[in-house]
Amino acid sequence: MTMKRLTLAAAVAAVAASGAVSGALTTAQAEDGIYIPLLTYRTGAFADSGTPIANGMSDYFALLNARDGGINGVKLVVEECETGYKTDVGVECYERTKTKGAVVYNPYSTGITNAIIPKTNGDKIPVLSMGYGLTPAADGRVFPWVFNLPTTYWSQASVFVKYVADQEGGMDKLKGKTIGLIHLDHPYGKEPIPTLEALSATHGFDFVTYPVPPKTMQDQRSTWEKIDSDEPDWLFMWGWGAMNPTAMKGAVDVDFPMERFIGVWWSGNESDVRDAGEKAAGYLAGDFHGVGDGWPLFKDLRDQVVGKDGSQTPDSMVGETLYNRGVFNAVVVSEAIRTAQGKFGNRAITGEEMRWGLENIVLDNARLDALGLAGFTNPINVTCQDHEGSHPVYLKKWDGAKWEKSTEWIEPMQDVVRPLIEEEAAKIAAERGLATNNCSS
Amino acid sequence: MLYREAGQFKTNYVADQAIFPIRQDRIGMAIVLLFAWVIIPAFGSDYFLEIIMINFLFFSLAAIGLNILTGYTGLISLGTGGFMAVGAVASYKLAVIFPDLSIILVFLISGLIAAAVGIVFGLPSLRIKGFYLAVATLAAQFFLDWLFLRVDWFTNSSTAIEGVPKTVFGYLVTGPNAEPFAKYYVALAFVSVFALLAKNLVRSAIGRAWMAIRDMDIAAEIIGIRPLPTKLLAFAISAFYSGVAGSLMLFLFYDSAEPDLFDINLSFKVLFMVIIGGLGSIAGSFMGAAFIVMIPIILTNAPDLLGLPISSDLAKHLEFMIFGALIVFFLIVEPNGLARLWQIAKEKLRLWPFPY
Amino acid sequence: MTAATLERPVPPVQSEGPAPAARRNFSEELLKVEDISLSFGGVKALSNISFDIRKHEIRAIIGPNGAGKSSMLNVINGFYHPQEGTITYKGNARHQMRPHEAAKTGIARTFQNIALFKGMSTLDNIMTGRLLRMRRNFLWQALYWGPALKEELEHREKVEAIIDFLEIQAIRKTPVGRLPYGLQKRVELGRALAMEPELLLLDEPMAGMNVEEKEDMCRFILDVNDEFGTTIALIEHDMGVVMDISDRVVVLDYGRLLADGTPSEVRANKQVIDAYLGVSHD
Amino acid sequence: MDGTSFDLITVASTFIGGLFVDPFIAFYDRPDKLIQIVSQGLSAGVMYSLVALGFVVIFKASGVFNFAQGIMVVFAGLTVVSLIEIGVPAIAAVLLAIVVMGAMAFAIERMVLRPLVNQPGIILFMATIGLAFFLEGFGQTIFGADPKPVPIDALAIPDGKFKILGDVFRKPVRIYQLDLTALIAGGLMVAGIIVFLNRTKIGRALRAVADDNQAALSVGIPLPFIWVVVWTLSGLVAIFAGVMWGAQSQAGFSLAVIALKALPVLILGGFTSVPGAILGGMIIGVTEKLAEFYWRGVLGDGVEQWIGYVIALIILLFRPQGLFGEKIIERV
Repeated sequence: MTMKRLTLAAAVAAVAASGAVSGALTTAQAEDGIYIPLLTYRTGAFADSGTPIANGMSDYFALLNARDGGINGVKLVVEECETGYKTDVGVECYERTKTKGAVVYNPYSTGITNAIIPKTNGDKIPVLSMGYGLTPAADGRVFPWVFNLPTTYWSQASVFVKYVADQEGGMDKLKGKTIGLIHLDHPYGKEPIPTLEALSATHGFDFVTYPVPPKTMQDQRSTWEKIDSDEPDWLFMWGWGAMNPTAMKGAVDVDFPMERFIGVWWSGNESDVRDAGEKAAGYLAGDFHGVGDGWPLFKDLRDQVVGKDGSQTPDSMVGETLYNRGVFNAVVVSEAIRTAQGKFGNRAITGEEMRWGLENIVLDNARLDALGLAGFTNPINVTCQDHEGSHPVYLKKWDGAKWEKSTEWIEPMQDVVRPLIEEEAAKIAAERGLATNNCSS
Repeated sequence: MLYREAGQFKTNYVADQAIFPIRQDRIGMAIVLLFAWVIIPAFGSDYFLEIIMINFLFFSLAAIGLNILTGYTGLISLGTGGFMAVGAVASYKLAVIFPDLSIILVFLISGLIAAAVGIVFGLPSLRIKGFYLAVATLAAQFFLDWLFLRVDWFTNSSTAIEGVPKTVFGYLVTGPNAEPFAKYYVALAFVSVFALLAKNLVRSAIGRAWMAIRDMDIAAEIIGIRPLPTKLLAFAISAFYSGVAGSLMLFLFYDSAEPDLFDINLSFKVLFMVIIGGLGSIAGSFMGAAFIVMIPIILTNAPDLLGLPISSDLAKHLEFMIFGALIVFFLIVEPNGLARLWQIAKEKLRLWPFPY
Repeated sequence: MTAATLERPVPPVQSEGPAPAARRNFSEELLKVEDISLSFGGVKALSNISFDIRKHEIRAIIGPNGAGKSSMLNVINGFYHPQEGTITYKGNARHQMRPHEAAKTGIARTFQNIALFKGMSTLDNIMTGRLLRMRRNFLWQALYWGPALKEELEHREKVEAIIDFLEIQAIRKTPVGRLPYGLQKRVELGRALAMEPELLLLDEPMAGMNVEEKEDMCRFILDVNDEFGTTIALIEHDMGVVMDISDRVVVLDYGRLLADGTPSEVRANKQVIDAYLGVSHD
Repeated sequence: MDGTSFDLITVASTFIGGLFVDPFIAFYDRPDKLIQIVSQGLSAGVMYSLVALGFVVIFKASGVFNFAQGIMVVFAGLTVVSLIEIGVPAIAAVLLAIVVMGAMAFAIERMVLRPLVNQPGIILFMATIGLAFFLEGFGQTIFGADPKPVPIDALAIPDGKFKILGDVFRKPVRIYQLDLTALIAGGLMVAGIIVFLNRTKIGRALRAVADDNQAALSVGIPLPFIWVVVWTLSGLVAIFAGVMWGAQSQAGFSLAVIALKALPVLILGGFTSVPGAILGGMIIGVTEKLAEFYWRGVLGDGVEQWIGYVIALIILLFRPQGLFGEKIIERV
């Protein structure tokens, strides 16, 4: 009976605590500084991919605070909210942090991005889904609050097709070829399908999909048997988390030629291919930023952040693809803040001001050089219509131990991709009753 | 406050059959309703209304639905998430195909569609019992998961289904731009009405038939209860509740969701609510929902509030551990759930200040 | 016991005189089983059993443990399906029937091991006996209003009458799981009575009871039989009780019919005596 | 109108043909593929069987439907992998893992099972779900959330493949050494368990408990001891399953979900039958891979996610007690 009484007391206490929590949650504000919530996932099935990104982002912000005292003297207040790649948890994080003066969201999950996008119009906080999320959101006229710079899945898919055509000896040689797509069976993995379907119609290649259910992504035997049976000439991959290394194993199992296997930039981390090692040599992956630690910025990170209190980054992770992407993401955020401050004053900016900052971001070669990232990425130039900003993608090749740049920057087929984006954006606008900004002002 | 029923005599069966025969319970209920309908929307923050209360409300509805099936009829189901998905997808399709259809009707028809699906997946319950049935209901979960992911028609070929903006009496109640308190009122209205209906069902003939099947199916059949229709009705009503809960979840909470959200973990979540709250108790469904909705939020935020320097991933791991341990702890302390604890407390109060 | 008990006729238990078996005459057949054989995977539970139950009588089925008595009741109310034989009920040959269908035709029963609905109160348990007679569909019930409430109250009154009859007013709202054994048996009888059956099957209604409880139970059985004219078939081990209250007795042994007749006839039957004393038949 | 009905017939016949005719044409066209898929199904089946076996051992002896079995597989696998990672020799790592699983069994018996003794099955079932949550958090705290590659070299698991029948068919059939290892070692393990159950004193005691708790108590077998033994035993199976399963991709927490695939195996084979778990695993493994591969044209991808349940349900309709369960005679 004492136990029961105790439990009852505990239950009452829990109810009281919940009241206190909800009270505290809504009153807590970022006192002074720019509040940047990071929706991260260091847990769950996708932790393998989520951790380096989270480390890269928080390390760069920590560096700005430590080295420069923030941005233009305004401190950055960074708070991680663990989502575990789960959409409902992500939405909870969003709702909880938005009242604290969040200036931008980086959800790192297409599911969470999709769930947040409808809320942005009302909340007036921009979403920066860098190289992921809803591709049609690149149409800034329909999605003023969403930025998916520097490039999108659809652009990338067209780049892959261009590369394939190049290898086969010209666009006309695509006819009769088969391109397969092994993808996570999830909004993210399905993103490139419309583009590839459109291209398959215009260029006459066969397009076959091989969906991998997220829950059983570590068991891809059936999928690879299908690939082995269909014998596609080329295989693209849209994978994430543990799906990637498993797919590498599957490709090795069925002797799929690695040099005809191209992964999205989310399937191109070192941890994805390291297990397969030599056997995966020749595998290609797209990317939109540099790999490795050969830039001055990484020296700063090593000197001032990595290994210090508050950083969870092991030294070996610096320079890895996804770590670098996290850093790049943080660079874009901070540069947008800097841009916004240039117009609105050196203070803690608001979400609306951040939106302006993202739309007018200056990230050219000179600026990259100043940041210690010369040549790290293609210059970004966002406009009101085009929230993609840059577009080109390059391919890198796994040589068995490390990534090597394999191609120059390849321009996507803008003539195909952009109309698709606008068409789909218009369809969504009609379905959801969204206003369209004509970007004339 | 004294909790006594002495002196409250029932002079007819109508009074004795009332939903709350004891005066203090009626007063208590009135206070709860006052809070729910007036005080919370008046003073609650947007975060509280949107994240905590709306979540709590639609989960309560789902928990009531599952409680009808598992708590009252004794059929363990792990397919709740699937039925919620049916409700969500159906409401999205209805709202898109019939733009003029009232959102209230959209929710109700979605519930009916879920009920029909529930009947289909309830059919094995005639021959399969206990854990075999529980595992069989997983078939519903996995099949529906697959169906909505694979067949583009359900999602209009997009990757997510959306809560379409809709109005009630000219007031925007769904979609991303609706005010939180408007959404809250829609959820509250549904939950208030359907909780009452559920309570009525379980204290009527059909409720007794369900409990008879639960307590001893053979004896139930021998007193004339036809097992299959009775069980199927439980499946149908349970799925109806789950379906409505699913559409509320989409329209009032997510606004945009991939069908993948309604996965097996959702089924487990609702099952936890029912067990923790108390099998065979409508009030318990509410308590369980409150508990399961609040615990992760408290646990996620506790380190922050207490000023503990815990990294977010460790906090998440600890949350899992504490959540699991709490469930085991609750089951050990009171397998009949929070509702039973509440009842014990009331019984004590009735006797107070005497120990017996 | 209350004063009410004393006003009722004292049941003829433990009497030494001739059994009151021949006190009434029955001619109309209610149920007839012919050549019933039942086996489970090669094990014969019943073989070639034939007997009848006549309207308004109290018919006892006796026999040693494992004689097939409960199986016989299970056959009658459709729970087991015999491989051979016919059952004629109210003049019509009955085909394979599920228990709930049997219930619809007016057959109610109690169980050897109490089969109450443990999670429900006494009142609710007995109310379940009215389910077959409740006509409002679940939509009305969900409203709990108008016709549904009216119906609920009508049946509540019927059930309250049974509660009064069985003198269990005080435990009306107690969950049956908490009741002592004897009271549970009584509630179970109440549930069967609530069905207003034509044929009431009682499986060891007095097993495990003390003398006083047995007296009460006998009285209830006789009253039911007298007042409502319900036909009763009962299995009982207490020979005294059987001889006192039953009109005719069927004796089963190892799934075979050993004897059939009035209590006195059966008591005199050589085979019955052997069976009960365990004499070998060779 | 005629057009529509004609379309309907075409669609229906394509559909039915796709389900029941096309696969056989495909069998004939590419027999190598058929052999390949069946062998793949068998190897998947071995894995399902192993997880199901862990369930069965526990259910048989204690009536507990252990939902935490999946996470135990992950936990056990990660224990071995992590120990090897920090430099413990492979054999020692496996032995240590057995000790860990034993300690876990002991702790579970003390803290979960004993306080819940005599509770209805659903309560124990829920408790094991709670346990699964706890172990997931606990495991992630200890091992980290990242999946880890299984050091197959250290564990001396062969990783190559044989290509056979290359001269007969268009393409050779691949037989993976990993699968063969799993098959042989799994067979040995099952044999070991059967011998343990039938030939040893503890094993016989376990079976006595399975038949009747009370009876077992009366012959002086301490029930808590039995429970620790069965949970350790199922932990042992979990170590093996975790390592073998991890070797196919990586040892990580998402494997726990794949373990759910063992559930249709259970309803098919019966909750208490060891041979049922084995044969059920094979049946589900092979049919699901066949359906996934050959019904792709009509049903699309991902059929294997649910087809196992459908197979199990169909069989249950005819045999409600599962393939190997004993026929239940209901008594009142």
